[in-house]
Amino acid sequence: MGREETITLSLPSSLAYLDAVQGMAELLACTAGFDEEARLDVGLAVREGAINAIKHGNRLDPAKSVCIEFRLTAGVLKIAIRDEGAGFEPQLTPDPTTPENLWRSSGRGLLLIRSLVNEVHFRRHDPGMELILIKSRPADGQRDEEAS
Amino acid sequence: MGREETITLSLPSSLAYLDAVQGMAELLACTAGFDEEARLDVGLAVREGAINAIKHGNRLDPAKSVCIEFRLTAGVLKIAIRDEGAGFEPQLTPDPTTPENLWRSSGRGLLLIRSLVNEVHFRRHDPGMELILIKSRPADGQRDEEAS
Amino acid sequence: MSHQVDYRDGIAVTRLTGRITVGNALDDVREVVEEEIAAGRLRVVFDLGGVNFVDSAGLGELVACHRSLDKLGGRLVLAAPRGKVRDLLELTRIGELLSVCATVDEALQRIVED
Amino acid sequence: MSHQVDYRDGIAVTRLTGRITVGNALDDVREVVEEEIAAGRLRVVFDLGGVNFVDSAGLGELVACHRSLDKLGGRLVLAAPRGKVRDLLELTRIGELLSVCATVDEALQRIVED
Ligand SMILES: Nc1ncnc2c1ncn2[C@@H]1O[C@H](COP(=O)(O)OP(=O)(O)O)[C@@H](O)[C@H]1O
Ligand SMILES: Nc1ncnc2c1ncn2[C@@H]1O[C@H](COP(=O)(O)OP(=O)(O)O)[C@@H](O)[C@H]1O
Repeated sequence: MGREETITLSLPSSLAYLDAVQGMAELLACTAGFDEEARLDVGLAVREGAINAIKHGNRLDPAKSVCIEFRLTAGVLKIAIRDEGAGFEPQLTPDPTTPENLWRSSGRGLLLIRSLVNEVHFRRHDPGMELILIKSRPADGQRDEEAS
Repeated sequence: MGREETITLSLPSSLAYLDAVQGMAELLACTAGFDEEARLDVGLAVREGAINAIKHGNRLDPAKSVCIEFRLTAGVLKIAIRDEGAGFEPQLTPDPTTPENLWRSSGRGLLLIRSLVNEVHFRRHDPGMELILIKSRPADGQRDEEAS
Repeated sequence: MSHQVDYRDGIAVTRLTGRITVGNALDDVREVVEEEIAAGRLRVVFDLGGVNFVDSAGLGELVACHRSLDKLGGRLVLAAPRGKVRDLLELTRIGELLSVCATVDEALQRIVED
Repeated sequence: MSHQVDYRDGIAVTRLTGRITVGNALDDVREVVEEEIAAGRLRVVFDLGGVNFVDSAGLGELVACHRSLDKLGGRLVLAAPRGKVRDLLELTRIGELLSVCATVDEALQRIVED
């Protein structure tokens, strides 16, 4: 896998496909040579990104779709998750770990995502929000502890 | 799942993604409510279809892609596998079960596919071959024995 | 997800098994606590030893269960989380809101002491 | 896929485990037979008891192995295929080309008898 190869997945805005999306992410992380732990991390991060795209972005509108692009190069997996929603400002989302917010039953998705991959980028489109996740294999890139 | 919902997967022509493709097909068959055996059948059928599209259709040209469309409706999973190759005439492929052909190390993919799903259709495009697989849940549609 | 309730010293110890993720699993978890509340039992232990996966919605549901019990003067204690589940409880600091114990016995002791 | 060779009465019984599918697994299977041929042992039993999955390329490789041995006057016998693997050997009629036995013992008996 010298060149970059792109696998694209497009799905309707239904939470029914989450397990399939997560599984696909894990399988591609496996193809990219990631170890078991990194695979599960990628799977959960993509799951959380897809939940947000389906729920907050497309508001469960089945006519709107979510597009997930997996780009594989040696040692790095780049995943872009894009919805057709109004977008949001990530820095304005509340910190779920403050004493008041700890009692809330939601608001932890982005925290999980940030902890599971090496880099997270946000890009606003018109319309649509794009979340870009970058996961490197520890052996090839920086070590996990340094990155997070 | 009253309406038809379509999940689309597009990938470069590399056999490296076969396990991921097969896994995705199994996961979507699971989402569609198919039992364990039907799930594995769908996974293997899609795997074989993808191998053909990658190898015979796109001749492993990484610039060409394979597109797999999964359409889910209650009790039925329709899968279209499309390549960018020159296409072929399915009825002209040799029967792999004749005494002479039994000795050949290839030529069994279509036989497997036909035995694993309820219906197989072929459509020639310009360019590209499209293979359409239809798998019904025994409870909802005809029974497996009747269909094959 | 599946669950099984055992009573030990009048405290409901519910062993959760499988995945606690967005969807039906969350309703199941919720029902366990609602039944306990309906029966007037406000101290609940969730044995997470058989849970291999949670997502943010699953974590949120655990917090919601704790909130329901807390409002009525009750309490939820989590026991025996493994691997990633334990990591995520720490990452999200949910472990500072409700008690997380290494074993069910410890959880029972903790809930009785308070 | 992994494999392990045991010799019984001078016959190589190779236990294959995992998936025999397009890719490295096929090279592994091929090498087993090539090594036997290089060592002058032309009767081979593949114990498929641990194989949970084959695709058309895997089935083709089994035929290719049989062909290589047959050309030299040798023989491949398959033993203990399970579930879908057994079904596919039947569907493709590969079971009429090379012998398929329910157990390794039967396979050894069959290969000695011929
Ligand atoms: N794709 C998206 N489109 C619009 N808003 C989003 C999107 N993703 C996240 N958000 C916003 O960010 C907030 C925090 O998201 P998250 O941390 O995943 O927690 P939760 O989804 O549980 O609320 C969400 O409540 C939502 O307002
Ligand atoms: N997508 C495709 N494009 C072009 N030719 C194809 C395609 N799929 C199958 N074929 C042709 O049909 C033949 C039989 O296919 P198959 O039964 O799958 O066996 P195998 O792939 O092992 O040859 C192939 O050898 C090839 O010539």
